[in-house]
Amino acid sequence: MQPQLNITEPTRAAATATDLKMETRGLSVYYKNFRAIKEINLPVYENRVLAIIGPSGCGKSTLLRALNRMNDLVPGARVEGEVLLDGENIYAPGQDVVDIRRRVGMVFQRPNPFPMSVYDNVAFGPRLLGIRKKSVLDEIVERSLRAAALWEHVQDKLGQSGMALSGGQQQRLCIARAIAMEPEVILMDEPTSALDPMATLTIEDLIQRLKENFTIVIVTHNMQQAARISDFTAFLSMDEDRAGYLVEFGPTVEVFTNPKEKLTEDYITGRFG
Amino acid sequence: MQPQLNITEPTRAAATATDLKMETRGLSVYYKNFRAIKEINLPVYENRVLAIIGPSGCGKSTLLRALNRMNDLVPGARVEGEVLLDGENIYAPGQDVVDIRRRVGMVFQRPNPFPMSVYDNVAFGPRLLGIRKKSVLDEIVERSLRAAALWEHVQDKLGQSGMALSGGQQQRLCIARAIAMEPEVILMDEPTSALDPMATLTIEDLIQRLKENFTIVIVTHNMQQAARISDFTAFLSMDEDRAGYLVEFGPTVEVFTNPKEKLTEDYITGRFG
Amino acid sequence: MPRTVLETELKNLKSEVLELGQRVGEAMLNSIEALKHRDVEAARKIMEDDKKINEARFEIERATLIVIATQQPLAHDLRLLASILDIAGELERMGDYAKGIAKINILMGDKPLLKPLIDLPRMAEIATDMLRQSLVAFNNDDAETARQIPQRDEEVDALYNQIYRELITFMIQDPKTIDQANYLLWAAHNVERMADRVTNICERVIFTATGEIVELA
Amino acid sequence: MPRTVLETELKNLKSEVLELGQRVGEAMLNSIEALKHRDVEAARKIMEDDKKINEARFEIERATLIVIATQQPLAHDLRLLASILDIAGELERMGDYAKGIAKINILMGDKPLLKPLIDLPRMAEIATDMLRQSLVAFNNDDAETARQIPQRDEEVDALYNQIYRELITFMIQDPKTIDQANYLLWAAHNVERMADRVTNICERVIFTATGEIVELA
Amino acid sequence: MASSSTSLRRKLMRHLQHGDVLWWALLLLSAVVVVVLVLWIAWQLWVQSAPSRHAFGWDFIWPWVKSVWNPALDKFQAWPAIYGSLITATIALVLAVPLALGIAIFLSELAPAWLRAPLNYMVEMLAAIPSVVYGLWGIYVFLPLVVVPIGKALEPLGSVPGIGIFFKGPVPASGFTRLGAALVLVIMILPTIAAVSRDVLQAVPRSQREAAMALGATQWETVWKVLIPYGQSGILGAVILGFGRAIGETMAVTMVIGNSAGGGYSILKPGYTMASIIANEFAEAVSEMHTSALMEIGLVLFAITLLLNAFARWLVVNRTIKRA
Amino acid sequence: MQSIYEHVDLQSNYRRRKIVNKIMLTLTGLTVALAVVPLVWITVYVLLQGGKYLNLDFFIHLPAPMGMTGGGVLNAIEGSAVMVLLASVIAIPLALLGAFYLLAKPSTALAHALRFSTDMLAGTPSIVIGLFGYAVIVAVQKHFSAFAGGVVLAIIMLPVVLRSAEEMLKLVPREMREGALAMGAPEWLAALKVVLPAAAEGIITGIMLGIARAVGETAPLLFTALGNDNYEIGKIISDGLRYHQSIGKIIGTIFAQPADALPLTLWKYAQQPYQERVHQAWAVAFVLMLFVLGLNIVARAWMAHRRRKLFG
Ligand SMILES: Nc1ncnc2c1ncn2[C@@H]1O[C@H](COP(=O)(O)OP(=O)(O)OP(=O)(O)O)[C@@H](O)[C@H]1O
Ligand SMILES: Nc1ncnc2c1ncn2[C@@H]1O[C@H](COP(=O)(O)OP(=O)(O)OP(=O)(O)O)[C@@H](O)[C@H]1O
Ligand SMILES: [Mg+2]
Ligand SMILES: [Mg+2]
Ligand SMILES: O=P([O-])([O-])[O-]
Repeated sequence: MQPQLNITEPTRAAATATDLKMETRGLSVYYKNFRAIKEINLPVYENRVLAIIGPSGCGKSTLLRALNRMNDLVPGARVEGEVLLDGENIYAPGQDVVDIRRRVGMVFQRPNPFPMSVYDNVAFGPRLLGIRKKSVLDEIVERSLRAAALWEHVQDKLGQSGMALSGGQQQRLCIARAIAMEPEVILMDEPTSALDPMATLTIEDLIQRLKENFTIVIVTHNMQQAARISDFTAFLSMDEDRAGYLVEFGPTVEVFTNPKEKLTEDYITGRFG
Repeated sequence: MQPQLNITEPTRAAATATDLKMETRGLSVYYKNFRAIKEINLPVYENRVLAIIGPSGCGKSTLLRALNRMNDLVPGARVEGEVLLDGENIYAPGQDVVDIRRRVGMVFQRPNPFPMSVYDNVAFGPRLLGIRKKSVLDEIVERSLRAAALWEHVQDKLGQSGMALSGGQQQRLCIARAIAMEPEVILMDEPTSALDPMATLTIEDLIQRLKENFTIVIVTHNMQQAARISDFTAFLSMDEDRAGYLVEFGPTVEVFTNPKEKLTEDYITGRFG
Repeated sequence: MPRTVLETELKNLKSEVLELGQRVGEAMLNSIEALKHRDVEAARKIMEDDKKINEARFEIERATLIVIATQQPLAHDLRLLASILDIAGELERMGDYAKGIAKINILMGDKPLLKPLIDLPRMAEIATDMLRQSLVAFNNDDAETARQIPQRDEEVDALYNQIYRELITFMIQDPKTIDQANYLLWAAHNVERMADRVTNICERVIFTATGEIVELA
Repeated sequence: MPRTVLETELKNLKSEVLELGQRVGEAMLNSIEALKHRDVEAARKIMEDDKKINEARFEIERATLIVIATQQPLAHDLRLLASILDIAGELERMGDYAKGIAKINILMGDKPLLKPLIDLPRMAEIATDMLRQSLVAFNNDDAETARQIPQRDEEVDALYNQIYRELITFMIQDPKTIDQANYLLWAAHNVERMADRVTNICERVIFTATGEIVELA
Repeated sequence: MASSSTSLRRKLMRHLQHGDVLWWALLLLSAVVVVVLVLWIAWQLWVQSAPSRHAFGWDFIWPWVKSVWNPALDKFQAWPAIYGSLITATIALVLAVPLALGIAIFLSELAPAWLRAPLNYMVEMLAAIPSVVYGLWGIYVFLPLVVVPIGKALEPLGSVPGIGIFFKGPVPASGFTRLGAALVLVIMILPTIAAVSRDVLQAVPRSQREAAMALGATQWETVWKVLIPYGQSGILGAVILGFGRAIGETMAVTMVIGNSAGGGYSILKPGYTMASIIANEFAEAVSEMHTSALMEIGLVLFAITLLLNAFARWLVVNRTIKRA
Repeated sequence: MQSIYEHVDLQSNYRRRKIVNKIMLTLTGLTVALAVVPLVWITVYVLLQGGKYLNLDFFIHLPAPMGMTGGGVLNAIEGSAVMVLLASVIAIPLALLGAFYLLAKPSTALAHALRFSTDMLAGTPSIVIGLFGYAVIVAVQKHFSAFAGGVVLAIIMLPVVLRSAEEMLKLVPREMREGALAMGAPEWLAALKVVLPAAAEGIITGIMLGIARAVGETAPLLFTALGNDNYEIGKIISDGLRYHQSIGKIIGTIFAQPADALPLTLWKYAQQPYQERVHQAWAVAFVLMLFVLGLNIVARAWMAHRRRKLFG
């Protein structure tokens, strides 16, 4: 008899996941002639948190940035294979990269608020999209800041510089900024690694709340964090050519308590990496 | 009936600690007019690991640096009270600060090898002390590197720059450099916070081994780390004037499983900080 | 105050424990009820249901371990989680006692009872009520109450001794009853053990709340 | 390969478990030996020693929880620690059975035995050997062996049934023996329960090694 | 909300993205312009100096003892000017570097907080004072009050065999001498070297300082054995920068060096530097050959700049690679 | 473990080290004293001496004929202003765009060439830049001009502004630019709206330093702007208006004439045998120094202001 796996939230969520929001098919990314990741097939389920873990340099960031074509910005970077967003290949000719980046937002390792007021930070994206009406912008800003659990802290100082906030608040501002674009997926590359433990917990809380409305893909070095906040986990490693490949993918609780691959086990138990 | 506390190494060690290596008595440190820590009475037991924890800015580093008079370097810093090293007040007039720093070594947050060869890094201190003989230096270097669990990795590249090592190795080099002075106490200020999880584990291992020969005081932000590696824990917090004071001191397992103070409990469970 | 994830997990786990306790209490009362009415069908059902209790306990255990390993709880949180682990174990054992009584019911075949059961149901009621109380104390992190509960174990012990003497008397008077009397003795023993287990739960509650390890027995 | 601290802790914990198992096995054999020779002094000693077993179990439990909370183990390490928690609990319960037998010895007063004990010691030996084997399997992370061990439970059950029938016969033949026969029945029951508990340990060993949850009973 | 008129906005965004073509073109253009500018300067100097180069070849810069610089004869040999540049710059450097290092150490390590800010400010101000101001001050204050007495004190060295030729007196009463130029240069390059060295020392991570201190090093040992070695390439860079400044400095030197072609090797005599001879003669150059010769001096100065820069770059690259 | 230091005489060693320490630290202090003396001397002397000869005429009149008393340096003030303005207009955009290029493509061959060229420009003696200006403008146009002076000053400003701008832009976290791009902003918008404001205070400081440098330059103007005692913009404009010239034509005239500049005037006056002129040279020195000082103070104040606004 196999009891139901576990009663924690993430597993429950994993057990009921059905809709595929994104998917990579045979995805390889090259920097010039160096293949950073090879033939990755990875599903991203809707309204779930997917954690990507793996040793340094295995291509986690590369994979993540392939999901909203941020790699386009790197000279010499080249993509093979497909990345489907709602079934459509975002690398297909004729795809609008601006629109893709609107739909797949991104939050970075170090909080990077723009050097402008809190309000302008959040309104940056909507303004790009041509929204000029003050009332509409006001609404978007408030809604996004609320969603990022920051509204109470900043409602009285919307005009203040975004860089005057604390580290954790800055990161939430960046999340609010991403949310303001109404993305469908939010990519996060080690979003808490520059934060102190307390701020980290706040962001983790926030991520749990965000998945109600968004699909989240997060790269993290912190195994416990991945185990805490994600529903699914993908473990990447490097082959002899230092190309990253997908070793294991599965519901987080499975991967962390009973991984199928020896390599995964060694990595998550800290025996290699 | 109170069962013996615990079978893990640290507790056993705590239970048998007897010799006082250092002690602060009514120690306050001022920066100009700002009192950073106030009236701290803290024992440091010989051949034990003492962890200092507390919220950011509560004066952990200040306290640590008061133990080898590193605060002397800060303009405007002033010390009240006593710090006893083997019963003698290191702040007494006539005390030789250079000698105190030899006896109380220090390892910093970010690995800071000098930009010279591995050998010269370790030989730096002994040379200051006037040792010039190659054979003696050779012996010190080897012994120190062995003690820092680095000898096997670097014995073939002693001439190579210390900055060419990996982060964790650099930190161990810094530990070797400190050991070469044959200190009695080693102070460490968040020695792993700039390292990746793997390197962190290596350093933690090392600390466990070092306490056989040295007394160790370590500041850390990572509660689990303190719980893992220390025999005693001191928890500092700030009062209304932002002066740091000692909230609780005790054997680590006691402090982490059953703290006496509500404040300690809130802090270590992540409810405040 | 952050740590809402941990808080939520703890709340969930606590309510899972309460639910498990609820179920175990019911299993115990039902098994005695079934015995009272020699209802073998009901007994089978109880034995069947015990699997669910075991599963629930496994679930709690795994979830708890994962919370410990990932949320890095310390102090009160850690003590609470340790207690949850332990209490879930105790509850499962209590479930086993209920199952044991159901099994006795089945083993006794279709023989009618020697006499109507009165003391045994009374005992089970007290034990179950103690369990309920201890879980309330657990839920409220209430060491004071937890200290009181085990005192009621005396009532249970008294009833047990009474039953014991009565059944031995039966056996001596009529060796044909030895079989059944022995079975009933088992059943009473099981109920008595259950009350003992409640004491353990109370100890855990005190440990959680205060960090003290006391022996209440 | 770093993690030597975790490795050391795990090794320590494992050997603490083995030591506890050793002690429990001895307690069981001793309690039967004492019963066999109606040695009340020895029985008292065993009851006294059970406290140490309880303490050792508490120690293991606390140490394990701290390792889990601070070393952040996952996968095999976490399963192993979970199993240690559980096995320590099982061992403590086995210790209770030994203690129970010692208590019976004392309660039986100074009456001589109805008959020399033969099957009961045999049963205890088998159960203790099963325990030993299961702990070896635990130590070697050996799921294969763990799967075999519970099969020997049949021998134990057979012996128990034999003892049961024999004692019931005694009781029926001579109601004066009811008291003692009942006590001996308890003792046999305790040994049988011990063997059952070994099965649980084996299940844990399999879980640790493979991550599978199986029911061997 | 945002989805109502998405297609229109998409068009807008695409339009904005197309601004990038213009943007990249601008960036590329400006980069190219700067590079071409430097090449153009080199090319102009090369072309403009052609007559002189063809006429004199390497003789132009050869260290002839009896060099001729005679516009009337249209014969030009630049050695005296080159010598003047080298000797003034070298003396300036030898004197300025230890002083500058001392200042840098004091500013970054020793100065009490209240003194640090004003001293820093002063160093920065002085680096910014226009060189003509130094020249003016040099002529009317520094030469008579400082250089002349020092020169007089050095005159006796003129009879020491070997080094005597460098100290042949007598010192002119005006003080217009190579020594005067060198000493003014000391003051002028001092803030440059000191400021850069101070920045270099301050850029040494605090952790290096603390590491040394925690090992029981004294303050001086920390500076000497850790900070300066750590910043050595930066400090060497500062020295090179100072040397470049000294070689290329025009106005102040022109105003105090006396502008005369004679003087042999003595530092107590007036002379020329490469820069000062251009400043002094170019506007009045009559013949094409004269202009061309001055252009060739410009070319030499440019070549020296090129070498110094290449050296500095090599130094940086080499050090970074070694350290990594 | 046997101590290595057992047989080392630590005490006498400590004593020796402490003495060395004292001596060397004292020496450092002395160097500062030695250096500060002449530096203070210059400043104070120039300010005192120059202040003495300063008056209103100095700012509003053209120079009096040689040997006469009175007159001012209006021509030089206007010439400096015109040429520095032209230099800024040319150099600042070029420098900023170059810096952005370096930021965007830090390791292309062109980037390396650009960096090296910038260093070359910064290191090339200004007199050589003057030669270049003469060769490509004056010699071609066959007359000296404010235009030629402005261009050479631009070449001198260019590396100062470009290098400080590059440093400042590099300090802006990479994530900031990527953050904007990740939202679908085009490169130019990310650069101008996000990166540039983040680096603004440093860049503006760099620009001010560049201007200060250009204002004080003499050598390159010697044979480009040459000098012009009668340079008077007011007159050029009123003349232009009188003859109904177009604005373009007027501006052309302003730049086509030879012009004077403050340092140029100083250099000329300093060497003239007339006391009056030498006094005016001191006054010019005073003005130049004050300008440099003022610009530095403004630059610092500006930096502090921006920092407060941005970083709270
Ligand atoms: N722009 C680039 N040009 C060339 N190689 C690159 C580039 N970016 C990354 N790489 C290489 O690609 C590989 C994967 O890099 P990536 O940053 O994706 O790793 P990662 O898993 O995110 O590592 P980390 O955990 O250190 O962030 C590495 O070997 C890296 O050196
Ligand atoms: N050199 C200094 N001058 C003035 N105040 C200082 C100085 N160093 C530290 N402080 C102040 O003293 C207090 C304690 O600082 P300290 O660095 O000891 O804290 P900490 O506990 O180590 O913090 P963290 O966890 O951030 O390292 C803080 O309020 C800090 O601002
Ligand atoms: Mg990465
Ligand atoms: Mg600190
Ligand atoms: O489950 P028991 O320990 O009472 O046999």
